[in-house]
Amino acid sequence: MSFLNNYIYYTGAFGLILVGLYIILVKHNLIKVIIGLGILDTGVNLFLISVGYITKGTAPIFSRPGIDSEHMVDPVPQALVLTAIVIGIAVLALALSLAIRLYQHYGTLNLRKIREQRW
Amino acid sequence: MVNPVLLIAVPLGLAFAIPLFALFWKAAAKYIPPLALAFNLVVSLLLLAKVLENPVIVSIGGWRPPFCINLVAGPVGVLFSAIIALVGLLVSIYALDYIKEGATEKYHTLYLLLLTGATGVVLTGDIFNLFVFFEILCISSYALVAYLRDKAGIESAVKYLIQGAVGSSLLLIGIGLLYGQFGTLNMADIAEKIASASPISLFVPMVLLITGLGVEAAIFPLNAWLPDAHSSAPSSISAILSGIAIEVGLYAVARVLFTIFGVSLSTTPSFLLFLALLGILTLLVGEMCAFSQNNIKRMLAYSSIGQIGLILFALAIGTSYGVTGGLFQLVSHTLSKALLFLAAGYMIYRAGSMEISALEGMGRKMPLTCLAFTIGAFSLVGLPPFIGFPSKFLIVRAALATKEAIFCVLIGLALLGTVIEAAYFFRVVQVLYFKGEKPNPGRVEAPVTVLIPMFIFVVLIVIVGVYPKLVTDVLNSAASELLNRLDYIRSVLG
Amino acid sequence: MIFVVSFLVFLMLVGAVAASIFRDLISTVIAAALVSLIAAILFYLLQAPDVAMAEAAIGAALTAAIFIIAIRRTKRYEE
Amino acid sequence: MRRIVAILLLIIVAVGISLSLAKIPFGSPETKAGRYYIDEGIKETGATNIVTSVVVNYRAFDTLGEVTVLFIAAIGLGAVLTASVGEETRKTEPASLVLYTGCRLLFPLILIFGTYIFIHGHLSPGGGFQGGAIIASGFLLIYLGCRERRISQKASKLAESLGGLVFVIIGLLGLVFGGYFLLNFLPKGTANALFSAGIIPIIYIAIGFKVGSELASIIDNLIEES
Repeated sequence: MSFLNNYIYYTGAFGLILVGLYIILVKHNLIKVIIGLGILDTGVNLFLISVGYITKGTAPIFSRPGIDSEHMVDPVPQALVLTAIVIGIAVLALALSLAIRLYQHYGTLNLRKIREQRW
Repeated sequence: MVNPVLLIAVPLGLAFAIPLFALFWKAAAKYIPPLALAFNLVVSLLLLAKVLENPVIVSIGGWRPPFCINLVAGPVGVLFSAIIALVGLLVSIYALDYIKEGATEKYHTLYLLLLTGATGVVLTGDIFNLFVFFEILCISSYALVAYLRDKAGIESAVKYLIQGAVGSSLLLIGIGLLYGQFGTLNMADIAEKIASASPISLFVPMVLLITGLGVEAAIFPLNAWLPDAHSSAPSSISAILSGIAIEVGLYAVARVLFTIFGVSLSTTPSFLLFLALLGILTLLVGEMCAFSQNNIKRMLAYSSIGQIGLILFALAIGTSYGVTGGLFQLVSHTLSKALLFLAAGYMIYRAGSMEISALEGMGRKMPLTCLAFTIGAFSLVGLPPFIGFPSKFLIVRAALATKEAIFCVLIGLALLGTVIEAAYFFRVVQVLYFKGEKPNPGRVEAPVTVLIPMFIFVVLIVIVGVYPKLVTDVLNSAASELLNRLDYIRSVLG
Repeated sequence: MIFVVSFLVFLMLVGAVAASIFRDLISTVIAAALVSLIAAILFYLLQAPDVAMAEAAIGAALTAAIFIIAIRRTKRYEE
Repeated sequence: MRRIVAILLLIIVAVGISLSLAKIPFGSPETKAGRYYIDEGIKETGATNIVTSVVVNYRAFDTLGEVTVLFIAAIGLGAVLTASVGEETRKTEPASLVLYTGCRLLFPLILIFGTYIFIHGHLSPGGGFQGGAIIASGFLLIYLGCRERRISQKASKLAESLGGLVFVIIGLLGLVFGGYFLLNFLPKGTANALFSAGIIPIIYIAIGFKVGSELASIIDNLIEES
């Protein structure tokens, strides 16, 4: 129970990171590898947000006057993750455009087959 | 008052404006990068005189340092930004004529942004900001490697992108672990607090950061992408990737190790020894692979790996001599390798092939370009009177000055690498001048915009080679900035 | 509350594993979008509404869309 | 073989990270910078959403880098995918009437919603990135539903460039007026009002336009049959 309380978010985040890395290392299809990169990114983001969480915290927004600021969660990781999400989609979009070109050149997205038939 | 933030803000603004200019005047795009980089060069040189006495610290947004992003323009940062602006300027002049096909406007925008990212990495004093600029550097180089859109270019860009993206995710995890422990992102602030943390909890973030940055710095097990990416990019981009991108990666590794984690000869000698071994391994692997190449650009790319190994080794000696030698070697590699890629680029363009054997008799067809290539090769091997000689000499002296048997053995191996390097470079020079008997080949020299940058590189290589005193002052204070982390912390946090 | 979170995390990990197993890339993308969507809910539960919005709009919706566009221009099944 | 090596590597990563996680207890982090922003944020920046004040004011330099990354991705994608001469284009079927009308009805509403999100970024959750992404999803709908319609490349380029330029120029104005790049030099106003927080709403609006047009042009480039 206390394990769940303390580590459930970390478990989720590192589960995603490990699954993402596994997909990248093992799979041969380029689109799938790119999906793995996306999952890895999500895991890293979830980890960063969990680092900033405070037990029984509230969002760091003073939406009405007189909110208790003592229990606000750390805003810095949230700002970092906003940045990381946008960087993540930028990398994914570029990777997909490369995948489309690669398919036009080789007629396959299987990285192993591509490696065999180059030059 | 010259503000270091101009080094980043002005090129960034100009890069954003390129599509706007291109709406009115199509050719404007290619003149903006030289303009912006010339501006950067002037600002860096103005700053250089000032920072030799005191580092210039500016905060962004006007808040107190630990709570805002700040730029630290110390000797290291300004030295690097000057080199980036200088090499970038010369290569952008070269690209005026060299880049003809494809979406040239996009090429020039990406090129300028790549160099802005590199400048940001060397100037910033905040670890997450370093990550962001690192991403700018990496993502624009992925796109530029694929610029020619041929089979090889796309394939190597994909490889580069996947390895780079995994590296930056690891880097981000490392930053998250550091933030979780210390609650701050300012490098000086982290460095100050790190003394009180237990070594075990620091080891994992350190490994993650080094691995993440090491992908770009091409340290041995992480450099599978490099030969393909450097050889299939356009030659101007190969020059920048070999001459600037890996060096900036290596700078980031050095900054993280020396400043943040406080690795030094007195506290963690075994870790430095491990890095030195890694450096020598990188050197030998790179030089061996370069020796067996028939493709000239792949040969140059593998030789970059070897040089990076040598620089890493010199940095890992950990004495102020060693770090000075490493930085000197870094400068000399940047100048020589950029020159080599530029010269090789035009020879390939004329010969229509990247095979070394196809370059036979080029020495008579393009004498000036070949002369430039030869000077670059001799400098990289370390022959006097070129810049490679004093830098390699300094590294050898630093290794011998440690008076430790292991470093003497390692420097012997490094010299063995240099011999291999000499062998393959002399082979190419021999092919250029003494092979292929053709009675009247007809001289077709490269255009002037290509010759001017190469000429300036040659002049710099010779002048610094003859008077190394010109740069040693800057290099010495840069080395002491890297090694004296307490001064760094004090100057940032006040 | 903690059981709801645990269930969500479990579902998210199942989605990620499913993404690695499916041979049909469209299904893979949908599984990955599910991961992003649950991550957005978790962000909200972790008191990060800004990030939750960004993840839902960018991570789940737009990413899935560009993946599907790219798959349409290449090949749907993994070989 | 490859699988075994991969799993071994992953086990090493997992063990390493869980070792260092012991130092970062969940729920009670060390927050030096975060604490400062929560305590001083409203006074110093005038934005009630502290995340916004961190993103657009305390760490605005990161945000500048981040919009640059997206800009690079949009340009790089264009450079990689620009059709070379001689590539054929495929014809697409028009969408059904219901879909067509529905998309045209929804599109303005989505635009308004996105704009609302980024104008109120300093008061409530949301901001330039989220609003921009919502606007881009509106364009995605147009591409799917009304296939013959295209946003003009020129207009999207203009929005991209101007958005970025406004950001940099505001930063430089801060340098001119107060000696610091990206200084919040405009009056902060009263907290919780729409016109408050100085440069924050202006920058977020610029980011909103920039992100929206960049994501839309990424989708446009990807969807274009070449």
